[in-house]
Amino acid sequence: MAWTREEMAKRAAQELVNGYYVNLGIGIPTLVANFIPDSVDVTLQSENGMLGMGPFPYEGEADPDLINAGKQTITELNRTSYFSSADSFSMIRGGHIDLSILGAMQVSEQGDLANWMIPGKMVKGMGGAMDLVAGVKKVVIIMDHNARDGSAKFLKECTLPLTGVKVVDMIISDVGVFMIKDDGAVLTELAPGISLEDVKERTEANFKIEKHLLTL
Amino acid sequence: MAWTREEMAKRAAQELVNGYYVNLGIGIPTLVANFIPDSVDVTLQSENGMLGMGPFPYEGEADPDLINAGKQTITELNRTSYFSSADSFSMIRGGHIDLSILGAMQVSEQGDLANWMIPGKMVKGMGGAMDLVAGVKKVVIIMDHNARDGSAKFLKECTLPLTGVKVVDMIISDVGVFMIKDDGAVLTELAPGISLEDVKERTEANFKIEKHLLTL
Amino acid sequence: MSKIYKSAERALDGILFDGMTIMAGGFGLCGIPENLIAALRDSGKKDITAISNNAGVDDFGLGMLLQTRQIKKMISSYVGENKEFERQYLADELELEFNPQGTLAERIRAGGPGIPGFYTKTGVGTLVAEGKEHKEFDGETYILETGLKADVSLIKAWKADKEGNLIFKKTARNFNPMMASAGKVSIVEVEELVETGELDPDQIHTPGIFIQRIIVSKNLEKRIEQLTTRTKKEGI
Amino acid sequence: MSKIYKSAERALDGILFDGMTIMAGGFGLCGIPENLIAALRDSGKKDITAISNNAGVDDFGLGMLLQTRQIKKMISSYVGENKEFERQYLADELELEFNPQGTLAERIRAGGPGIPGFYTKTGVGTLVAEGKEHKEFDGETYILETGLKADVSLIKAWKADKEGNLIFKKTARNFNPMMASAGKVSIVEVEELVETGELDPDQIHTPGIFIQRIIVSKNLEKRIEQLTTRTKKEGI
Repeated sequence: MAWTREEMAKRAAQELVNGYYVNLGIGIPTLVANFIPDSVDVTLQSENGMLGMGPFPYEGEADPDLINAGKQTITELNRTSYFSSADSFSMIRGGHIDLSILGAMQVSEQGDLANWMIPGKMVKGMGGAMDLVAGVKKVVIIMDHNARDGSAKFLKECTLPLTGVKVVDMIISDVGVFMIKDDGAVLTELAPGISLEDVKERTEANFKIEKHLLTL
Repeated sequence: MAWTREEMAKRAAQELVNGYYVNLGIGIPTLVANFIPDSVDVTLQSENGMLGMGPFPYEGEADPDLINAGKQTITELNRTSYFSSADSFSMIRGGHIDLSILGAMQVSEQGDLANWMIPGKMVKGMGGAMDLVAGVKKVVIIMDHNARDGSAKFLKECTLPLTGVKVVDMIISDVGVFMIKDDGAVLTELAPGISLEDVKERTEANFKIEKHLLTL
Repeated sequence: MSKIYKSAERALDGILFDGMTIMAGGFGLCGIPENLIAALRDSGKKDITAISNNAGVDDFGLGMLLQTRQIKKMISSYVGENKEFERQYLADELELEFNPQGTLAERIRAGGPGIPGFYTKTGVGTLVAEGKEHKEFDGETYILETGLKADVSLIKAWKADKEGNLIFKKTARNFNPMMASAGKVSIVEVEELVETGELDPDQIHTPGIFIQRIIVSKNLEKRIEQLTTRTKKEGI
Repeated sequence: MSKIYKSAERALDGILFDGMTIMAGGFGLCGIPENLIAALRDSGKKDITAISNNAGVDDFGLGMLLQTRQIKKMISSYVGENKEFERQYLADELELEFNPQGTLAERIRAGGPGIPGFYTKTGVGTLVAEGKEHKEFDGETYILETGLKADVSLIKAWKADKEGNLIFKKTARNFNPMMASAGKVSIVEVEELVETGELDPDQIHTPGIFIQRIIVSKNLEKRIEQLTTRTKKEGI
């Protein structure tokens, strides 16, 4: 019973700390906003120029001048401020954002990330992803552990063009959680019903296993 | 009868063109504001973060939060905007200011300017002068033609440390007006009562003489 | 010396040429200069290099200039929403330069103060870094990116006064302020033109010095790209 | 997680150390963090590198830290108003690095987005360019200047809300917004602290993300350096 997307998002929400400024990527990372514990007060940044992102508007109340980086209509909060794209990336590249949660096509055991381009296919562009991984203090990846064809996405080396080198701190996939540290990757959690053997089989990257998982 | 300071400022005011954005340096250049013709609408920029500088406040109405680059209390106008020092120098260095009028210790015949430092004396700093001469479209110098000891200030080469290289477009001194072009300096006006011989004697720089002055 | 023009067409008169570089504000379809883009299309000028975070959709925003084949090259960070774009690109009819969004924003911002180049760590070790100068500062590697300027910048603001002082609204601000500073000629279209003096001088986002021409928008569509809502029942 | 501190002294607690680099906002005596500078003086921390456009006057602003010999080095653009400064400098007791004002503003601005270096034409061919890398862009020569960061930035704003969103007033804005972004810890003193939500989100000069600690100023002197006025008779 691997984790569902919602369960991955819920696990990622545990990384949120009171007072954090957080940027959530498009796709599954967006779901994390639904699982922020009431006791944790975080401020969501949207790289198109907004700090303090609120929920979707009520029907009939959408404002075309108020969207998030996924181009979805949203709302503002009491604490909201608006600013230019340059100021937005001052926050992002300058290390002022505490946490970014992003999707991935591939991650390497050194923390390299590939999530923007498949050679030979139409490329839509990297948007703000390269800036986020270059500047944000902690980068958490949420991804399916394997591609649709079953191939590994957590690899010794990425084969796709990179978004950033040694930028990923943590991977939350449907099989469990990996921390990526200077001396390599460590499997720290298993999704319920997933065995160490399952993970080893489905992973190309080298990784250590945290002690308490060995005694399961 | 060389020009007085007020007369130099008045002559400099003739360089103002309708619609210009203008930065006036500290000292004599500040006087230029008093001679702007009614028919000419210019906007004065103050590099500490203001566009649309108004006159001095009435007695009792000075606001400590509203000063110019000379640290004098001033007022705002209808058109005024305030901004940061970085945005201010975006205007200045980015070529958005049409005209700057500055003082000088020395100017060379190539248009080099020295106006911030005398070796061996306490140096107060260049303030915004180096940025102004590097970025503003047209730089006009107002200065006494000679130093107090009678030595020339318009020279073949500056002997003092430079503020900028080939940056001066025009000099208005008490003896007349010089234009500095790519192929050298040209004397274009004489103050009343000043002869060509006077100017030659008091100037070290090489300069041509505009035709109509030769027939005086 | 009025900066105010009666129409987008007149505001573009005399400053357009084939092969020119333009910047157009907006993020997705939010905060785009709709009238000015339409007038640029109607001008028929071609071989344009267009600097804009996105490329509009097929029939709106810069997509309109793609349909008419007026754009030779796009400098953008993300172009996902445009099928005609994809077709022209895959057919080698369109040049495309992808910049990371923050790099693009900073390159445009650098145009204003005349900064020709700056170093950033964004993109180090990726395709973006290829062919660019690398330099170490304090033991970390950065790449050199260049500043961008435009022959004409097309800006969308909420309000302007007659001096060209601008105020933007919510996330429609995005790339507009930097592009206003980086244009040799910057033209703004606004929803509301007010008398000089009506805007609070502490609250002006773009001072009038950066704006050469002003028009009032007509028939703004303000199309929403992805309408996402919740029902009252759902609560927060 | 409140950012609000009861006094300047408490706001500086735990983040000061000998040999630290500080930035202090202000132009002349306009927009300076009076309370925070006084508290820094009272802390007794020494060998400070102070980045500020000016050095205050003898008994006010950063001049107070010069009197107590707490400053080892100043990075400024103009220091004309301070006799003790002059004395220490001429006696070789104080290091001084002059930057052109626009270069200083841009170096501090670069600190916010983590830009370690940028090119400018300001100062080319002058003493300022000595020892700096020169580079040509489009046939023109520029010099490399580096970004600046501070261990602690001392900021003065007009209003803050409890999130640290800031609004500055008139020309008291000056270097304050860039310094707020360039400080590892940025502390602001404000004339008025309002509830979150009272400030218009379109009109916030510095978003709260850049501000870690907030105090309300006490006994602001707001000294005027050069009082210049006209009499009603004079007209304009």
